Amino acid sequence: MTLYGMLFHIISAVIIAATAVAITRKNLVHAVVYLIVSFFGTAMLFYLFGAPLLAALEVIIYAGAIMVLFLFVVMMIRAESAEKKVFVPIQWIPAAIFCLIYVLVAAAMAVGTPGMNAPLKMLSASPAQFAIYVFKYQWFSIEVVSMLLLLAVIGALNLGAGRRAGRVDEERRIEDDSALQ
Amino acid sequence: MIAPFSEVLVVAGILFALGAFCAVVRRNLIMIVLGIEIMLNAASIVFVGASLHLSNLDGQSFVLFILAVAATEVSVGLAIIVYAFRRTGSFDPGNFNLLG
Amino acid sequence: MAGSPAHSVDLAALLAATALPFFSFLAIIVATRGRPKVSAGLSIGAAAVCLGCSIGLLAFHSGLSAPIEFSTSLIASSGLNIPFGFLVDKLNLLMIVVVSTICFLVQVYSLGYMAKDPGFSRYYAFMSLFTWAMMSLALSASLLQLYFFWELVGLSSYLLIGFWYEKWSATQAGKKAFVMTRAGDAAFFIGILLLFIHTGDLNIAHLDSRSALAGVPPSFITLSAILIFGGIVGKSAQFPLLTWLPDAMEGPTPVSALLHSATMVAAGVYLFARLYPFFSLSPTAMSVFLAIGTISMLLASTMAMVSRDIKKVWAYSTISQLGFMIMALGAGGYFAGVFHLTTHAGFKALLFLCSGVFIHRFETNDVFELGRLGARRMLIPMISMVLGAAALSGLPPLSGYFSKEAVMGSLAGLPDHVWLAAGLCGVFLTAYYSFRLIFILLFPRERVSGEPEGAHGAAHKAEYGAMALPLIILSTVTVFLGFFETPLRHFIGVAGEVGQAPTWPHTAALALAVAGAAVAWIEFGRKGAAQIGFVERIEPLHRLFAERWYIDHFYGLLVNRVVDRGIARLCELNDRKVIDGSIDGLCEATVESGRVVATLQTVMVQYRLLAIFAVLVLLALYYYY
Amino acid sequence: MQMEPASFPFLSAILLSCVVGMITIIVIPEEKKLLIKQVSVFFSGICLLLSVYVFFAFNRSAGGFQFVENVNWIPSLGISYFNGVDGFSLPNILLTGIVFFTGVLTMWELETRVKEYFALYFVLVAGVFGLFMSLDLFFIFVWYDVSLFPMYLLIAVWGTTRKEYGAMKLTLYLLAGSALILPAIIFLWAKSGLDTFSFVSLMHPGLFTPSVQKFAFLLLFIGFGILAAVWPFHTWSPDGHVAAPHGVSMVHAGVLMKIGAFGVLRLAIMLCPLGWIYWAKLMAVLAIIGIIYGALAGLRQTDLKYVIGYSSVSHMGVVGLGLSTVTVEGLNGAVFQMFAHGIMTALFFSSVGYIYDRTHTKNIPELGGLSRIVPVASAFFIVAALAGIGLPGLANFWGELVVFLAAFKVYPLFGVIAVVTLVVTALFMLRVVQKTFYGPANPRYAALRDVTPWLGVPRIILVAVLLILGLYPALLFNVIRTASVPFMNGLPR
Repeated sequence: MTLYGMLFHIISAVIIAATAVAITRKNLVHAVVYLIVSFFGTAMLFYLFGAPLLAALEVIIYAGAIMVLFLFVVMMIRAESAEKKVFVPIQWIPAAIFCLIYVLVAAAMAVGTPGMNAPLKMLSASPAQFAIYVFKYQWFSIEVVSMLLLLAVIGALNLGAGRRAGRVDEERRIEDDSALQ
Repeated sequence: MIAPFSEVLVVAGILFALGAFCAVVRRNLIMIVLGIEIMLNAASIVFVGASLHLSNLDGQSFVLFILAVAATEVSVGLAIIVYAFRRTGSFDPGNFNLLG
Repeated sequence: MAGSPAHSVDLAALLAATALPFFSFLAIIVATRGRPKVSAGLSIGAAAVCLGCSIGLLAFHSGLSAPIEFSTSLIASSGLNIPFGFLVDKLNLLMIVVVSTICFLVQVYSLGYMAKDPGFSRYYAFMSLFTWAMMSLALSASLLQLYFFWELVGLSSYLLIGFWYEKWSATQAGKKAFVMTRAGDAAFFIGILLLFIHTGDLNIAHLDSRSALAGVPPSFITLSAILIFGGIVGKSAQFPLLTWLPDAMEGPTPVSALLHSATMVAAGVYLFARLYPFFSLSPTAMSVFLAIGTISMLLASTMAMVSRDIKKVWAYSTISQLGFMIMALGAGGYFAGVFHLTTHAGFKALLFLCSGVFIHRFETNDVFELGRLGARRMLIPMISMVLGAAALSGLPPLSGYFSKEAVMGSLAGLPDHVWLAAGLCGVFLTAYYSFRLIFILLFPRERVSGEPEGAHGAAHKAEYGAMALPLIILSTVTVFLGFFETPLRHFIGVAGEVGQAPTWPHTAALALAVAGAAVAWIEFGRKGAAQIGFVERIEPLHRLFAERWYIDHFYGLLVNRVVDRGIARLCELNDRKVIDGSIDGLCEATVESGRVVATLQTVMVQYRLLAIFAVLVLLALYYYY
Repeated sequence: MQMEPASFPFLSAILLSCVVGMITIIVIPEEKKLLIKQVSVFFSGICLLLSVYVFFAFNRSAGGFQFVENVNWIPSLGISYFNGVDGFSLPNILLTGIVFFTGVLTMWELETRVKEYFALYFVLVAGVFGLFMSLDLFFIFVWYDVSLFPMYLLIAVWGTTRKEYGAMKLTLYLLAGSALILPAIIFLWAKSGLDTFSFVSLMHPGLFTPSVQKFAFLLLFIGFGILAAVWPFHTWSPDGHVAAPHGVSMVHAGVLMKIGAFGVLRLAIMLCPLGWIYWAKLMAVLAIIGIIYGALAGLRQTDLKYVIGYSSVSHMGVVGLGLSTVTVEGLNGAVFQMFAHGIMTALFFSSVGYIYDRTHTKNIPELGGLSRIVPVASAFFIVAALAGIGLPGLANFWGELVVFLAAFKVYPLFGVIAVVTLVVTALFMLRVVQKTFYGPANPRYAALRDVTPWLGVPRIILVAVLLILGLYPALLFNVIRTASVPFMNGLPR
């Protein structure tokens, strides 16, 4: 096993462990923080796989922006102890069974497929190369994604605009409806 | 020489399963979104690994899009959660079973 | 048998006699409902034409040797070829004269009786309908045609019984009459159809000449004869379908006189006589008829003995006299039956019309009440009534005496003397109940009250006149008809049938009739009599007779409990619960299953996620293997 | 089979006058109710006149299909616009014409949504006419559905008692029927191998094997039998009758149920004669159960329209019995009975309609004594009841007579049962008449006015038809015979 190989296994273990801890936390702030660890690990994995730009973006966007957004939301609306019970048996037991099957099947398929077991070579795509590739071959998708982001901004703004005078009645009506449920 | 691609797939598979488990099991809207993020992340790992495996930059460009979509999804999703919380005071997805 | 060549004069007369009343019916219904006088004029005019034609035909064909037949084929269907037309022979010449005479007289009488009724026009319309149907029935050439008019006669009976439709009991009686005769008619209809299927010919002349019956097994003839007799049982109110006739007295009295004593109920007997050669092919059937006639005769006589309702007494007596006729025919006395039919039509119509005068005058049906109110002061009806009752009892020299002697003669010809004994018993009972009624009317126990006769206004007098005239005519007929026995016998042309029978039954019948009258005198007539009959002293017997042997109870039970609340309810429940229930259940199940599937879409989001994930996993698993 | 092309398309003219009438009604503004009614009467009058003309112009000695019009429509599938009448369909076309006209007149006093009512009514009748005259299986199916859908709206919008339930039940039942008919038609089309939907081409004996005929017959019999209220599938009919407005009840009971019987005759029996012979016993059993059952269930009803509805079940059982005998008389009697029953029920519902419009109730205990107040209106109902009893002198007698005669030949026991049921029928009809019209007058209705001559016109027409056919049945039998005799002679035995 090479150094890089060892590095891969260590990082993978860290990611999985951090994720596993994160999804079992009752406290949402803890969960988010553990997840940041997991995402840092992922960024390292990306670097290892020769994608330095993506590693940087992972740290900036995922571990930075998105997770911070989560933290903001969690802290802003004090949703730390929303759940009475973290795991409800009727939900987690079947979910666990299916997840286990999934992992086993995925592992079996991955290992069983020929050509998968050759170790990966070290290669790297510099940010410049990557950028040239993207804007040469994927420019249209980039435009589409930019539109998506724009729409997301509008949607989020619209949702976050909060209560206005004209909406009160409608909201009250919906509340009443949900109270009936 | 790093690890074989199959191991990358297994790691990503475990991560994906954890994300799915989180999304299905935790009775908290924020955790559901978090679970989705974990799943997206697992998918990104596979893409980058495959890009290396096949020496093709398409995989990496997909990760770029995944990042964008994840960002979008989180921003809108969290906005909805906040909105829903204001309306009902709850994060329990069991309270949001009224279709339409 | 080929009929005599048709004469156009005959045909015209026959058409006039049958079609005119129908047109008068239509005209009254459509046009002249608002003008009672015109309606009555139309109807009576039609009846008069009928009478004229009938008498003309009778006179013209008094020496008729073979039946005359006019028929056209009314093709009902390709395989069904039924002649419709007229068959004229001696029997129905006599019958149409009887029918049209009584029709005419009763319609004249009704001018008085119905004068103040709001439904005057309607009454005459129905009367015309009846005249049409009855005349056509009597002249029918085929059995199916006869059935056709048979039912129409039943319809007019229904309409006329329920004439005062605001009276619930009248409508009830009309319905009962229709349904009960219908029950008999169902058998009749089945009999006709059976006969048609096996012989392919419903021509009455062919049936009577037995030419159509070659090769038909005797058991089959017996079966169809008995089935056809079912119609007679219904129409002539014989046992076991006899209870509708007394109820039918709810109708106006002239209707009772015309339909329910003289003509319509006699149609059953007429049919018997009409198909007499056919019926007599089957001795078994004949003995069944004899038995039914006897049973009806005795049952009805006992019922008449206890009734206080003047019309019901005569109704029971009608049943019993019809029983006599059927007995006579069943015993082989063709002429006796027909002759008794003729005389009975006269004197029974007379009795009803007399009762009608009383009822019109005093507005009650109760015999004792009528006597108390002074019925005996009305001379013409009272005398006529006594004459009629005497004729009914079979006292000489009235018409009833002769016909009853003829009946006894034919009964005496039977090897078994049980029938004769029953007949004699009936003679005694008849005399008893007739004179019981007469004596009650004549010698009321309480003081006679009410104003004397002649104290009513001019209008009343005109009405009375219209009513009295038919009474006088019928009384005359009753007195003299008996003396025409021999010419009639020759006319009907059944020779060599009587004569050898011993004379003692005649004497016995006369003696018993006198005895019956005497018993009635002792119990009701003589001074100081308690006016309580010997039957009324025995309470259970009295109740049995008054309740008509509980026959009505049986039918009530059958219809209400078994049919209405039993089978019909089951059917309805099956409809509502089983068929509709299962269909509705199917619909509910469809909607319910939709709801079940819909819950998959409406529960918590995580279950849906789990479902998606599970399906994907299972797909992967499937793909892997 | 003889075919005589039409010199002038009279049959299409009938259909066309329905369509033109409908379009004219749609064009007229909503407020002009009287004008709409007049236009309806005018166009339905044209239909009536044309159908009467066709009825009398039909060549009785030639027989076969006459007034034939044949236009290729979709040649690749063998679908053509193919019309023609024979002795079986001609009485039904006349019946439809009469009921249509009288039905329009019966609804003369309608005030709500007049325009929509009459427009839908015309669509309904166009479907019925089309079905009776079409000789193309595809078109028969199309017309069937055309006549079905307006029914739902007409009942659900203008109906009375439990109208949504009745309308839904009727529609579902009839759709279930059409779900059986369509596969059967396609099955026959495929099995024939002729690539044509033309009835005349498919009617050749020996075209279908016995097993094909047995199967297709069963499908068609049940499919159309639902519409003819064959016994276990009859419950839609009383509910539907009760719920529908009177004019629609008239068409519904008078004509629509005849479509069922006619469909059984035209498609099931004429296309699959071997299947007919094979299943005849089943038909007879169902029919006889229907006869008894309808009469008995009718005994228990307290709603005037329910009574009539159940009597219809019973009378349609007579039609079924006639069809099941596999004899010429059976067919003759069945078609005659279809006609007579159509006229009779139309008269029934027309009379009930008048009473209901005035008293606003159909509940028998609440009525009573109407004869005193509205003698003429009562008389119409009583005549219909008498016809229902099978009284001689009215048309129904002949239908029943001929059917029973045929039944006696083939199934003596059933014949006896059917005749005995006449007594029960008499009982329940007279009971209804007594409770509704006789007895002391109900003071609540003392102010009612009797039928005016104008409003009486439809009923008078119906009574007159009943009487004419009652006194001269050959008028109709001569027509029916032209179809039944050749058909039975050509029957493979």
